[in-house]
Amino acid sequence: MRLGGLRYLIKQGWRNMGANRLMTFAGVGVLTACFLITGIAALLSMNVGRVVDHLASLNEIIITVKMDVDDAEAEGYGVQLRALPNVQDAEFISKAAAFDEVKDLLSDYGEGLMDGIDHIFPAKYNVTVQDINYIDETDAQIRALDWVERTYVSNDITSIMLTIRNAVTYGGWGLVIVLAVVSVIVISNTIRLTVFARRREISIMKYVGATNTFIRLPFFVEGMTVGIIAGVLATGIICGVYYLVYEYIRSMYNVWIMSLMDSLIPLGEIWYLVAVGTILLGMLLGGVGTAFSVRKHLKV
Amino acid sequence: MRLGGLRYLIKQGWRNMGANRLMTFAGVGVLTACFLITGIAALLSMNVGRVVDHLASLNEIIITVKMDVDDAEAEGYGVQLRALPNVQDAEFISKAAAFDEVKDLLSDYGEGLMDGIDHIFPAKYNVTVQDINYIDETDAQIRALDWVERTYVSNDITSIMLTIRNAVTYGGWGLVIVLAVVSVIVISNTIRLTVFARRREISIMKYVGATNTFIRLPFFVEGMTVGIIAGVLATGIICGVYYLVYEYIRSMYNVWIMSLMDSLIPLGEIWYLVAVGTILLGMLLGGVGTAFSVRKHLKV
Amino acid sequence: MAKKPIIADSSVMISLTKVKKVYPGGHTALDNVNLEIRRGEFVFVLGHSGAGKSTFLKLILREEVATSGRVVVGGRDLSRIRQRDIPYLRRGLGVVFQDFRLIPSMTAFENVAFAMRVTNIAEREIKKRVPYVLNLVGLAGKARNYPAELSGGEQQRVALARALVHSPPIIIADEPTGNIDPELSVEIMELLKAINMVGTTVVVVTHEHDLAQRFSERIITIDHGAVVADDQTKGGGAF
Amino acid sequence: MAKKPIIADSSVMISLTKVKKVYPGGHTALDNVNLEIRRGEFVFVLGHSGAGKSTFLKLILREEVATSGRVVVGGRDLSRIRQRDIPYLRRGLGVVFQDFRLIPSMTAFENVAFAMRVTNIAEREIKKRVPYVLNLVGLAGKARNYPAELSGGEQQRVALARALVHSPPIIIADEPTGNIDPELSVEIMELLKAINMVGTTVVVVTHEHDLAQRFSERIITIDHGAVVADDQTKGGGAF
Ligand SMILES: Nc1ncnc2c1ncn2[C@@H]1O[C@H](COP(=O)(O)OP(=O)(O)OP(=O)(O)O)[C@@H](O)[C@H]1O
Ligand SMILES: Nc1ncnc2c1ncn2[C@@H]1O[C@H](COP(=O)(O)OP(=O)(O)OP(=O)(O)O)[C@@H](O)[C@H]1O
Ligand SMILES: [Mg+2]
Ligand SMILES: [Mg+2]
Repeated sequence: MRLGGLRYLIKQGWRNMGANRLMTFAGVGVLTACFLITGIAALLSMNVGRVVDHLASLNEIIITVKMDVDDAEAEGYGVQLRALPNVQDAEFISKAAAFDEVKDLLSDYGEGLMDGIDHIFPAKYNVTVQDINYIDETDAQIRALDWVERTYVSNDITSIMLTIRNAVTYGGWGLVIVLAVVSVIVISNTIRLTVFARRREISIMKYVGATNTFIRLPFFVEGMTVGIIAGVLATGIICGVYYLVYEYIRSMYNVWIMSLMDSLIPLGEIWYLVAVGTILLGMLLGGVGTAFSVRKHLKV
Repeated sequence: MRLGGLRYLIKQGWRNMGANRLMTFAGVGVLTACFLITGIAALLSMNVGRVVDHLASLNEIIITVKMDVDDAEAEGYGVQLRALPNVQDAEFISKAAAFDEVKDLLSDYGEGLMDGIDHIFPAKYNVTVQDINYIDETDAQIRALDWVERTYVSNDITSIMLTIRNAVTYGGWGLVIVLAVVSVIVISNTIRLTVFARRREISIMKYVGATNTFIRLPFFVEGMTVGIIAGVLATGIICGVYYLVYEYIRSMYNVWIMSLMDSLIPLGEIWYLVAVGTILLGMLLGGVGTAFSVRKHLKV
Repeated sequence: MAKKPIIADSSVMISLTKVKKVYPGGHTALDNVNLEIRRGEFVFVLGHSGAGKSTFLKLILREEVATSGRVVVGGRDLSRIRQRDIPYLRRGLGVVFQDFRLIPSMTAFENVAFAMRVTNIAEREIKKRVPYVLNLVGLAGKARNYPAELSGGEQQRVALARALVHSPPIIIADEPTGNIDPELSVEIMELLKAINMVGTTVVVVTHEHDLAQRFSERIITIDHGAVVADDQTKGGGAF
Repeated sequence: MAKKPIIADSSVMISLTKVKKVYPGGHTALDNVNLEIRRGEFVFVLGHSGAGKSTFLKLILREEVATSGRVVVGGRDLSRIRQRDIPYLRRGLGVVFQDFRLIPSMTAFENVAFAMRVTNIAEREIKKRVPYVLNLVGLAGKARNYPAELSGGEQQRVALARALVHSPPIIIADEPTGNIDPELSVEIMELLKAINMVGTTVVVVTHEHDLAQRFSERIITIDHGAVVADDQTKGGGAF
């Protein structure tokens, strides 16, 4: 095909968008809406996943060191713990510190309660793990160490966290997939309708001797342009809303929130993912989808 | 209008659905998809809201009774507590029970630790509130009672719960509203496209002397039928998915889950809400929406 | 509910006074047209392609609105008619459109029946009348075909059947024989003539001089948007 | 890339052998049609409404496929032609459709230009040729109007201009004067005759006997799907 011909077909695609304003508007609207829904669901899911991961990582294995091991020796064993595969960090708590902990805990019950019993408290380690799914295995490895008296894993919290994490991972991404599928159905229905409304025009072109490629190219250009516009719009709206929500949460000034902020994903890290994702998908769905649904009207 | 004429117009609406199968399919598909998205978001939001409410309601005010009040007298004061406006329940813990609690707590640290100090533990009340938003007011009222030594409210947990609850309430329902608006846009775009594809037909009817009502009624019937079908489909899918998820969660047999189950809304309580909501909305959107968008093609 | 058609039983059925029609874009299709068509007349409108013949019919139908001047149909001033009265005006006018305007999703039968349905006639009546009219125009065997399955002439005859079906006081036909062979054309014109004999006003646009000469009592010639000739009592010799 | 039109320069341009066409639904539109049209002929096809004239043209265009028998156009057997070669076949055929088939979203100019664009002709060439052809059919002033803004006859002439624009070896016209007044019809037929003189094969479907008698060297008459007459060397007296 000559270059001039190609230029004509591309221009034709754009001219059609103006001539079929209702369809252009409908196409952009539907695509943008679907991108919004799916994009927001994905971002939500990613963030909740990160927050839950963060909370889960706070879950600890508490180790009591045998009474006959002195603080200096016990602190040295930290190297062994940190060398274990799934261990994130191991915080040492000396005998004296452990005593203070309990004393604090019981301070409500009156002064003098704990006098003279400081020698009975063992040293401890608070161990955080990398992957909470393998906390039981890590626990077993720690218990095998000869200087360890016993270990505690809060099973309730572990299972809560695991349940929430799994719910978020499967549920959240499941929702994203369902929304994506629904979006594709809605989008392809819309495209088929817009092409359907112009089926006569398509068939006339065939009768005048136009090849399938010649007819399809302007539709392809048109669909791709609609897709790009929708992608840009969706990126703008998603990023705008995300930024506002992010800033709102940050403005709430709350200890708990502050610790959450670290797990929330800042806009700077994801805006280009959103942009590339929606715009590429827009081009693909719009361009290929349209060119494809023209096909069934070409058989004349 | 004669009854026969009305019957004809209704039949005509149904016949059109067959003749315009692509549009019927597109309409049902888009409506169903939108109902699914919005319905699932609403149910999710309702359930998370209920769960968080439930968890929040577990948040307690712990009261230490003055040491000089004996157990019998202290237990009697429960009536005062339960009479307070925001108090849900007040659980009495006698001096002996309070001692046992602490003993349990410290059992790791070796036997005999607590011997001879049972007299130093005061009796306690665990008070749960109806509305966590007013927990501070309730705390103040309790502290004003003369037999109360002091009270503890876990501020961290309270604020976490309040934050989550607000996030779920505003965020969740905000999402539902956004999805609903998006759905209405997508639906009305689709309807406008299906009507647009038949604009010539509509204008020809006008040239033959058909009144606006006469032209619109079959479209109205068609739109309403599409809406009802979409409503029924969406209800079926939503309820089916909901039932499966509900049963799956129940099958997980976990203490924590079991306590959650009480706050999850069983299918029996909501299926008719879903059904009435989607089907009514379907009739409204489909019927009125279609009849309305026919209007702009009637001005000939 | 069943409103009467708006066409009053006046002696002047169609009257145009100083009518001018300028299309958006600036083309003047009709200019200073003055015309009266009386009840029971059989009028031919002749003119070159683009002379303004269809525009004249579109004004009568209120498909287009005159830029200036008065168009009165059946005693009704169309510049003053309310939007919701237009359907009732059109029910009094049986029209064959130059581009047929058949509803593609309806069979020939349904296309004709539809014109009766809008006037709220009983189904029993429709079931009798439509096949009769289709038979009149020679389409008895094509009742169940869709427009896309009909030849050009057959589509034109469906349009004619639709115009005749509810026996309107005025029949307007834009090139009703444009796609039909001469023998059939004569038959169709004789049919219109017979309908005219029982009191119906008939206006036919055509470019077939021969037909016009043979059947008409009055030939109006339009050229470049103006009435250049209006010959009464010409022809009519066929009867 | 620019493939040559498929029409070979054979001496027999169109040949039908024992062609039968039965439409879905059972109507037999053509039955046992045998016909040969040679290069440079000017052929009229006459017949009653519904006789099968348009069906005959649709078979040549491969818009419809013969139920049985052989249709050969420019040396190509249309029952064997590949789907993707059909556009190249159609580029060799300039067609005026009975229902015009103008693209409603394009102006008159664009509708005509489109037929050149599909054959990949340079824009400069198009800018020269299209106004020339529009002028030939008397539409110089209507280039920028959309089909909905044209009269019936004007639409028909746009369709004719489109068929003529890329000087195809075969021109096929279905009722090209159905919406045009007699004077203009004669002009149009003279135009076609002139084009025929320089070697183009022309097939015209019409129901206007007079025109056929005046311009044709050969009149094929179809009745009820069969060729009932094929009169060579008749007429042609106009030149
Ligand atoms: N797609 C179709 N399906 C069924 N029947 C059809 C179809 N197309 C045409 N026919 C029938 O085939 C017959 C021949 O049609 P055709 O269009 O060839 O007639 P024609 O000779 O061109 O008539 P006219 O002069 O009225 O245009 C007609 O009776 C018509 O009803
Ligand atoms: N909607 C429109 N916008 C602009 N110009 C128009 C419109 N409709 C018609 N015209 C122009 O007005 C003139 C008269 O058109 P009209 O349809 O009345 O002609 P006509 O006499 O019916 O011709 P024909 O015999 O070819 O049908 C034509 O030149 C046409 O191009
Ligand atoms: Mg006209
Ligand atoms: Mg034909």
